[in-house]
Amino acid sequence: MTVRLDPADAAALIRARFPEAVEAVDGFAVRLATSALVEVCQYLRDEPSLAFDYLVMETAVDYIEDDYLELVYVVRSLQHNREVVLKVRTDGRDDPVVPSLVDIWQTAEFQEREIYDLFGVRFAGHPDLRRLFLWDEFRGYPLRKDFLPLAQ
Amino acid sequence: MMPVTLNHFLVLSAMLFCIGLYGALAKRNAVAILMGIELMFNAVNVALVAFSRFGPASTVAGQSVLLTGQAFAIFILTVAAAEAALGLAIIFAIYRRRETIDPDRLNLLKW
Amino acid sequence: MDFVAFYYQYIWNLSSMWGSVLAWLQSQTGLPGWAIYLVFGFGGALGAFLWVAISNIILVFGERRLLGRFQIRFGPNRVGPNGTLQLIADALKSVGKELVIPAGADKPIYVLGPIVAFIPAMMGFAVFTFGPTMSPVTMDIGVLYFQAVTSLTAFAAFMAGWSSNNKFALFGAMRAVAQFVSYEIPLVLAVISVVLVAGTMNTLTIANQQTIVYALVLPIALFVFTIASIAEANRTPMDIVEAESEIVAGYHTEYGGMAFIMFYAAEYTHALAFGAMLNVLFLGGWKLFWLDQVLPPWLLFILKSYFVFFILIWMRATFPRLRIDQLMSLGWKVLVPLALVSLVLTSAGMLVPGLPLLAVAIFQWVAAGLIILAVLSRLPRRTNREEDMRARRLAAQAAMTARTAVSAQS
Amino acid sequence: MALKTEPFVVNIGPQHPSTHGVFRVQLTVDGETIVDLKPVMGYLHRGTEKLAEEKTYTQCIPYTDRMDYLAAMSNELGYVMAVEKLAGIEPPPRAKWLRMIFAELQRISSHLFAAATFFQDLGGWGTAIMYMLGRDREQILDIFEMTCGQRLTTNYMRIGGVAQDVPPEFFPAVRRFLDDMPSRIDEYFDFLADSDLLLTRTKGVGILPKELAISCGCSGPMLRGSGVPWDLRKTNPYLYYDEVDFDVIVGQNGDCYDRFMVRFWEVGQSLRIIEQCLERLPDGDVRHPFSPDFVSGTFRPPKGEVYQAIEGPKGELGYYLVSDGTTAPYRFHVRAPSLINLTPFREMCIGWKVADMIVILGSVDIVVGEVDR
Amino acid sequence: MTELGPVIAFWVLAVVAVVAAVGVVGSRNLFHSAIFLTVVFLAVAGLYLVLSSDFLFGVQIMVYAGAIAVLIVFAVMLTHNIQAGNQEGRQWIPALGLALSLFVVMAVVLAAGAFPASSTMAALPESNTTLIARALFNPYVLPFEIASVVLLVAMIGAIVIAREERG
Repeated sequence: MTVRLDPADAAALIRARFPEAVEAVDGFAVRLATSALVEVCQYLRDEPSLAFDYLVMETAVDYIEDDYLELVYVVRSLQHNREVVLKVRTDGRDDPVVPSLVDIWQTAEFQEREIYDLFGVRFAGHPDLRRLFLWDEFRGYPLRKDFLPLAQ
Repeated sequence: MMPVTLNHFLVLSAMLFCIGLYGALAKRNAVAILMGIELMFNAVNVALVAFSRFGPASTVAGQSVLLTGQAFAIFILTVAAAEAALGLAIIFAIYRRRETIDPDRLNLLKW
Repeated sequence: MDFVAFYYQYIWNLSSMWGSVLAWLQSQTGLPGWAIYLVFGFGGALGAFLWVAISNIILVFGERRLLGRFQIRFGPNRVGPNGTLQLIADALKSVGKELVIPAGADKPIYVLGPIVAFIPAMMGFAVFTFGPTMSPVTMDIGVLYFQAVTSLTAFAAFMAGWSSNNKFALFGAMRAVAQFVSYEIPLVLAVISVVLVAGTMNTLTIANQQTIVYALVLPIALFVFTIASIAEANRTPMDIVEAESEIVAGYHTEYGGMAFIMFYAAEYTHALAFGAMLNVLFLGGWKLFWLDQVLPPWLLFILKSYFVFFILIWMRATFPRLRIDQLMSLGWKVLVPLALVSLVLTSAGMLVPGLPLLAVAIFQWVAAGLIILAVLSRLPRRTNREEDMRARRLAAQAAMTARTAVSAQS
Repeated sequence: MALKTEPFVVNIGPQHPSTHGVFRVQLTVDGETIVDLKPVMGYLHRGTEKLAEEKTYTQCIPYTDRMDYLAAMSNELGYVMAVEKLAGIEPPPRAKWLRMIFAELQRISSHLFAAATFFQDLGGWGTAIMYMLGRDREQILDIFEMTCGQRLTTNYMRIGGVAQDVPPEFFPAVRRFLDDMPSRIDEYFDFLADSDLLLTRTKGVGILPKELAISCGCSGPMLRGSGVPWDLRKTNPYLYYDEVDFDVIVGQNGDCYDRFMVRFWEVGQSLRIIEQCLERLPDGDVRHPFSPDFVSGTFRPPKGEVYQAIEGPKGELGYYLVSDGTTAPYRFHVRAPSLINLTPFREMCIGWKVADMIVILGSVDIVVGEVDR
Repeated sequence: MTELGPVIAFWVLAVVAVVAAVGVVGSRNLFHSAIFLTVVFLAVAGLYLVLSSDFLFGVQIMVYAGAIAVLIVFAVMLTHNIQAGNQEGRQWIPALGLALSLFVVMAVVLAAGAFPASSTMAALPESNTTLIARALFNPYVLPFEIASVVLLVAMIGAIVIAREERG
């Protein structure tokens, strides 16, 4: 049975190593500082007692009211059968940049391209950041809440 | 009707040979040069077969030498096949190394 | 009854009928000899062509129906009685289609492609033996001629492939060149065994000489010839030249309408030609037990050739396709050595004084048995379904238990 | 051909016999050998995630059908489970057992179809196998049809249960299917898995190492084929999977053959599960008493977010839902196994021939409707 | 050779051969050149048939048209992207001069009657194929064996040269 690592416990684990990394914790996820994302993920993957070797899913949510995009990472350890959800908030909604996780989990490659395609989040360090589904000339990011299909 | 004689075949052979010679000498592409050489081989074969068919029948040591020309044509054909295979292999090898098969630019041995 | 017997003798031997017609024609019209010769030649060619055309219709339809049967479905059965008019409907539809020449195509070569495809396959029919004395052309080099002209099909493939300005077509063309040239070697080597035993390259003599069919004398050569001719005729499982799951349709991807029909017909003609050649070389042409005393030989020849074609259809309905490098290594590493073995054994058998045919047969069968034994002993043990499944399950369970232990600790 | 020639780029697709839909692969080949490869997708992108934001929770169910249209039941199951988790609804036991039956039937149908097209990709066009496997799949589709009136896009699962109880003829039909299948599996094993040509074409081809599979987030038969015994039904049981007895199938080498065999044997395991489900199927209601089904316009799950994954036929099918307390999901995201399983596609193909690329793609078993959504 | 059929056949084939040969050297497109070359091979095969040398006819089609021409076309395909054209090199004028003068010399020699202008073909005592076999395996058996060895060596050499280096 996959144990959902309680976000509070996860936050404590991360804080023990990176005191500044955790921004907030709620019942669902641990919110990290954007700057700390890569090293925390690296730590989560490489630390043998954690061994979060499997990135289940990566996606984004557009919180237009509060003027930020939130990236959601569901991370799992196949070895210990544990799961934790990480979140990162972007700085505003105009041209947001988030570090890419491709070097840590290769599965991020397509999913980050998808997020770039549909939300317009740029991933720093992504090897091949192009639109995944839509054609290159497409303007706008359809999954943002302020996207109007006919106004593109 | 004008009969076709040995000379007709020989003139045809000469024409093919000279066209082939021109191709072999003038072309800038190794494959084209090979084609010219094949033309020359064919010309020679035509001449040989014509000789063998129009020549006088005779026997040497009890064996008919009537088809000596054709036997030679077969040898030439064999050699031509070998030459084509080797030549193309060399062309491939050069192309792989040098990305060109222009003999004018294959002057590695010159200095 | 005399009347019936008189006509039956003509039906029995079509060439004598044709000869009588010509003689009658000459006596009636007084045409010069060369004109009669022309009529003779064109008439023979027309006859062969008619046979090919009718055979194509029968074979294509038969293949579609048979494949349907093999695939637990019906096949074409709507147009006409039992679907027999389906092909005519298809042909009419294809004729009505526009011939599109792709932009950037090498036009003259593109147009020539389908024509060149058809000619060599058709030319091979000149040397078939429809009866003890019935052969469109009797040539001393019959077998060599057949191999030579059918080897020209490679040209059609790469003319079409190159000129289409399409990458799939180019793939098909390259594969065609590699495959056709490679498989020519085992094919010819296998034929040489037959030529050695028969002592001639004349197809008529070869067929006539087979008091015992050479299939029984030369099993290895038969095997090699069958496989290689499937590859030469470009039929599944060796149709990598036009493998539809990989390169769409290979060299004729860009052809539609009538041009495509030409390629299609050429493919069937080619396959039929190889089937008929296999019949001539290994199955004795028109010979079939006592039946050749009752039925006209040409009918038996045609039926036997269709039977060989049926085996090709059967193979198609059974095997998936090989990959190009596997196909190449099959040709060079298996078929060529086998053909050489057959050749050496045949020549050795021919050296035995007295009974050379029996000697050849004994040598060949012993060798074939040894080869089969060797292959069987080298084959990896086939997977047993219970074992395979148990292994997979046990591996999973072991790993799963290990994980539970780990997570219990942590 | 071992000749170094000009590498050139070939487009396999978007319209190609073997790309399983409108999927395009940009191949850079040297002769026949693949040097580089770029999957290009989006030709079937319908913006399901955006559409769902405009629909009520119940209206979203048919949209999930149309993603992996070969496994509609599994898609619905994942979605309704996510909504139930969000709203804290517990469906009645009979509904849960029925859901398991249908999910497993759907898995069998999907795997059979995968095997059929896989053999087709190998060039077995003339062979009967597609039609044989199609015959079995047809039985399953008939069962779906008698249950919910639809064969492919079933729209059967509901939030808090299933649409309606199964009809009386359902049980004999499933019984017949369960009785027929084992002997057929044996037959297919001899015909497919033990065929020498299939072994030559697939053994050792397109090897996906364990580490790469994990790093690439592969799931389902892809991951298990590489030797990782990860099956959400075992490791993270939902419904009653922890109460039924079945085995996880894994491969040893991670080649195309192993992926194929994992699917092949999983059919048998699914039959086992269905058997047990039929035995234990209780009587009772098939809907949650407060099922929001017919009042779909007013169903408002509480604010919050949820990630719920099930083991679909293609792999881990996850739904990430964000609710803002209105009738429509604020964010609707699908973790599509087909898309994510394509991540290592490039690494698997490089160095192999064009023909192998087709086989590898067939062994990944994508459905473009799910890749593009 | 005085009968109508063979004479017509000779002239048709000769014209085809020469025109196609000119096409080989004259065509701008290397692929067309290769196709023209095949036509030359086929026409020459036809000429062999006119000379009633059936065996050579078969061998010519099989070896030249079926193998050598195919190899050449294959080479053209594989090396296409670099050398699309079929241009003349720098020395085309001297080459033309040399070829022309050689032809003139040969024509003069022929016109001077170096060979008897015989129009009768020798009668064959038995079939052409049998005769060739006798010629190859009796007086010319040594050259025949040497030719076989040459072929073998060429095959091995070609494989070695064209093989891709590993590692």
